[in-house]
Amino acid sequence: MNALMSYFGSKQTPGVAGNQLWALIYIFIIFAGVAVIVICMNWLERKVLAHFQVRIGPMRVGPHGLLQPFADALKLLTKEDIIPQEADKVVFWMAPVIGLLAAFTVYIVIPFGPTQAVTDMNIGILFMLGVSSLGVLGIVTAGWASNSHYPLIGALRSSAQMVSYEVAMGLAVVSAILMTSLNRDGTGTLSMLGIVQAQQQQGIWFIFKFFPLGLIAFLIFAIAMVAETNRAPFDLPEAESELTAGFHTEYSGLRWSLFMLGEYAAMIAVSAIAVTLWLGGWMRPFPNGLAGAGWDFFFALWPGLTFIGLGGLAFLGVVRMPSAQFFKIQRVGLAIFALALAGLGGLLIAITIGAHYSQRNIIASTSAGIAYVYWFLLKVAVFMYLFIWYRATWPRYRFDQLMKVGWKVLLPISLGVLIVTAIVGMIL
Amino acid sequence: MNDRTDALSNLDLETPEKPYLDSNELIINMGPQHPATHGVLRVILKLDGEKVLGTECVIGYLHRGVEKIAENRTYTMFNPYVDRMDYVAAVSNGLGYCQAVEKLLNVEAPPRANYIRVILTELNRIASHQLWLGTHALDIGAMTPLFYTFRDREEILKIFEKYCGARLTTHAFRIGGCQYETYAGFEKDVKNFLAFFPPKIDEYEELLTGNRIWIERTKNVGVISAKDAIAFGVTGPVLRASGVKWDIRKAQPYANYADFDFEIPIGQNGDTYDRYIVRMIEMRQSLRIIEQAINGIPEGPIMAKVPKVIKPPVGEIYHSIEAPKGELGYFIVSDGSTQPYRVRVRPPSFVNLQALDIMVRGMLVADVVAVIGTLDIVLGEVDR
Amino acid sequence: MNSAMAPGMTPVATPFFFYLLSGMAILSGLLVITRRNAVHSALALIVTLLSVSGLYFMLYAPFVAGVQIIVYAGGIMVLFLFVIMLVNLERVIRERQFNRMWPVGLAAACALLALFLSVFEKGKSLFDRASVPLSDKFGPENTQQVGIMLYGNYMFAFEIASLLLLVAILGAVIMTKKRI
Amino acid sequence: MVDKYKRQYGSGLEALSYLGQNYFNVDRSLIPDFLKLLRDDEHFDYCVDITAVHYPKREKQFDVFWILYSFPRNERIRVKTQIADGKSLPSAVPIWATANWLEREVYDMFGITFDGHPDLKRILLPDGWKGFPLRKDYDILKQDQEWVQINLGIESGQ
Repeated sequence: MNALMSYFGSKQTPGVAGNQLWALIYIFIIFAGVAVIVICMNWLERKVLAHFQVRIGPMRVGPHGLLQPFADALKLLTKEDIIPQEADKVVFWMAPVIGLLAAFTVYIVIPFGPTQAVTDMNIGILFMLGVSSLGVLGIVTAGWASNSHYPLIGALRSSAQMVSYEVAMGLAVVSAILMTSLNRDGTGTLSMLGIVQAQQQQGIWFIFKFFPLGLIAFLIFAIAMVAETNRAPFDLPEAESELTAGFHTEYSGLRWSLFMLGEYAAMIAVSAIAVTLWLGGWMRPFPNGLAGAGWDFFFALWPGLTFIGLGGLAFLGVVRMPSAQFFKIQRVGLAIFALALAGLGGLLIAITIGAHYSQRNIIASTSAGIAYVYWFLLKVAVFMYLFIWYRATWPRYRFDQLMKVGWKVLLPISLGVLIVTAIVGMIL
Repeated sequence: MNDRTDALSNLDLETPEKPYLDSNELIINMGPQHPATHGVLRVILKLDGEKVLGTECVIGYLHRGVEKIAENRTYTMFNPYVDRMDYVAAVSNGLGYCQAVEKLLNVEAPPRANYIRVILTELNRIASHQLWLGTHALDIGAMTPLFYTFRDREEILKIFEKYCGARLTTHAFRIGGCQYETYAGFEKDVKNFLAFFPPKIDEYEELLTGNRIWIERTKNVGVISAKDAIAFGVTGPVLRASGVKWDIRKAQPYANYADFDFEIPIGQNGDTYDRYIVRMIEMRQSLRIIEQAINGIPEGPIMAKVPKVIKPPVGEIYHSIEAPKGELGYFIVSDGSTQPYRVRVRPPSFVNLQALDIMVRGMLVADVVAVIGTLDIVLGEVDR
Repeated sequence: MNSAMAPGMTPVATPFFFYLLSGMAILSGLLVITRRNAVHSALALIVTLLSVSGLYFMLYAPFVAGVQIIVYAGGIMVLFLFVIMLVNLERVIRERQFNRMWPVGLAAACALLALFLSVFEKGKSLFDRASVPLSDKFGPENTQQVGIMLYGNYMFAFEIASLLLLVAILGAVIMTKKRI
Repeated sequence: MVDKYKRQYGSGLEALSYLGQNYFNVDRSLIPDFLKLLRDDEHFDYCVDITAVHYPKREKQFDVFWILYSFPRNERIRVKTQIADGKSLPSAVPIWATANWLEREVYDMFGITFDGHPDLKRILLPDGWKGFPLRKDYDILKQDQEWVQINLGIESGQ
């Protein structure tokens, strides 16, 4: 109980503070949360993509197809598990697990807030890059273990692609890390928390630092991260029209869904890196420009208002649904969903208002934590939307063009940005 | 089935000088079930890493013996079968067959019938190009154009459905003219489509024409020179993209194409991008033809005087039209009976597909997909 | 800014994790040399490298641990796998696993072990065996210390090494690419 | 043009016309040379189609057709020759690359072999198939039952 309560008001992440109970709670929350977000992403991607393409997307399972991802998950879990006869069984079994482990392990250093992370590491960003680079092992072994040509080509493509883009990605990250050292005592940090705090101290998101240097580095990272996660237009390892399904051609059911889970978890993870490094992490917009208790309160209201807004949207869906008897169950379901969303929003607002007027530690830190996590996730959500947008708009690169972009365009630019950032940093 | 090993043993393609690392050539089987082969085409690729050293097409999975069926049916009974060859351009197939038999009988379709034929055939050309565009873009990785083109293709299919009751295998024409008079509102529907469609082409072009990735994926991909194109008998937009200004509608006009004013787009490089541009312009030119035809459509009969039982005199005839995919020819031999002695179909897809090998040698796997898409093959027609 | 050695941090079950990680490293190291399938060996090697990286973490050397993961496990091993997948494995599997030279190899391994042991015995007096964390001797931040060491004391050696690597890269490019 | 060739080849060549379409009926012995001449001297550079017709009652059972087109002249022409069953024809692949598949199809459907063809094998039917379906003595319901049973694992394809 002591450990439980001592966290509130603590100035450190549970891992650093040695609060193992809360560290475990966070690990659990993150695991469950990422799984839920991935499921929601699934629905959202299908829906958004459908509307890009003059379709309406899933509509049958639940109101507006809201239960579709759950139906999908159920289907995947109950599907026959096929292992090809000629496959290397052990490696075939291990491959999705490797990918998933790599994708989930990085979450322990992602700072959703100043104390809302499992732990903080001295080498946080290095650790993230390192562990996420292990994800390629899952793909490579999956392609090899399937013992089939399409997966093998997919695996070869993906290993070459991910190793290549890691270089440009790493250099872009280094230029952001360089910016953290532009403080009074001149020491930078690799810690994820430290990077956000550096932006806080310098009073600027790194994307705007030394304009346009920060922006260029950010854009390089934003391109490389799409390539790293094998998403369109860099989805060559699983290019449907060329390699049927690339490295996971031979996978089905649960194992296949593990790959999908890993892919989406990796997407969220790289977006989180981008948000942390360039977009001020958990900070709300204009923490310095619009400072003061009033503004704080205004921005603290946002999470609750967002959920109430979502509830309102869902309620609009109820109103617009045809009045036939057939839709009755759907209407009731959607109305309950709308109420739940609005209720959640109301709860959040209540906590915010409570924190504004009450001095109790637990409420204040909960409210602050909600705001941090909200802003962080909102920024990540923008990237998620971009991922879908790219997919709807662009054709796929060819392999040699992909390599050309990686080595001949992104790498020199990122090196140049790094050098110029260093010089500018030294002069100022 | 041992025809896989047979096919591989015949694949004697020269190997480039030995690389430093002794890595094997990869032989992969694209199809017959594969998302990008537009049906049941099987391409055996011999690869060095991602580079294509050679290809071998295995076709015939959809072979139904159309030419044999023709010998056992009367001229009239065979007419609906031709719709099943190039099933995305059924109207063109029907036109070619009907005109070939009319030539053999030495009858002319009346002018009104010719106008209806031209309108429907050109609409079908647009529909066929739309389907090509959607699937081709999907092969290259752009998902969205597929849905746009299918949405707009629907408008054409609606007109077909209203005219003859079928959407895909239309069987719109009969030997000697057309079976059906235009329905009430046909003119309005076609005119609506003429107004509706040009902005949609702009929409497709907005997504693709200037798109950097699209240009990189299609420029200098699957190049075929005019000389090679002629040697390989390639026809249609593929030939025109190589710079040969040849279109049967202009060169040897059939129906009443000679009455209309339209242009033949040609390309310069003979690459995938040029073929894309040529087809896009062709859609606009088809609209021009339809506009002239719908405004000039005369009154009158729609059926020439054709005997109830069609018994052409002994002889042989070759007639070809410009189908959306190229030269579609019918070679009919008559022995004076009610059944054709021999019907030979000269399918454009079949002949164009043959050029796949020289177009993709030395390119990458992804280009094979792009080139198959750009050849615009329909397996129903390749295999017949 | 917090570091991994912040005062509040208390290591949990250190001996357990030490034996777990070193056991894993040794076991998978054995697998590396006994597996017939080269891909299995490579995967076992990755486990070894990751276990060693875990040991580095326990030694409060997070930077080395991170670099171990990113360079060896994430980079080099992927390239290893890349190459292994391309060569013909069937022939390798049919070949004998150990050739006639294995007694010599064993002898060499034993000699190396003896060398290590003797260095360890002789050098005991050089190292302080008190249980202070290694990093406390150099300062609070291991990563910063590595940076200062590399770019301060060993600047020249570092630059020589990087030049050597550059030459190696150029050589590799020229050897493999016939036409640049 | 016609006169010139008539003089050159004499009775081996007949120039005919039906319904406005011109064709040559040439002797089997003239075949590769005459086609080559047509391409080189008369610019019939596009081989539209190669096909055959089967007349089981005749002594020379097959009519083989080459349908040619000339871009500069904008003219179509047919070359026709007769050969007996079991006899072969020289391949036109060296003259027009497109002849490759077209000749394979003729071989596949009629069993006419072409000498010098780089890869003469079945194209539409499976490799092991017996019989040539477009011959008149091949019934429309006939199938290679043995092939169907072995490769498809069913009693009959009908």
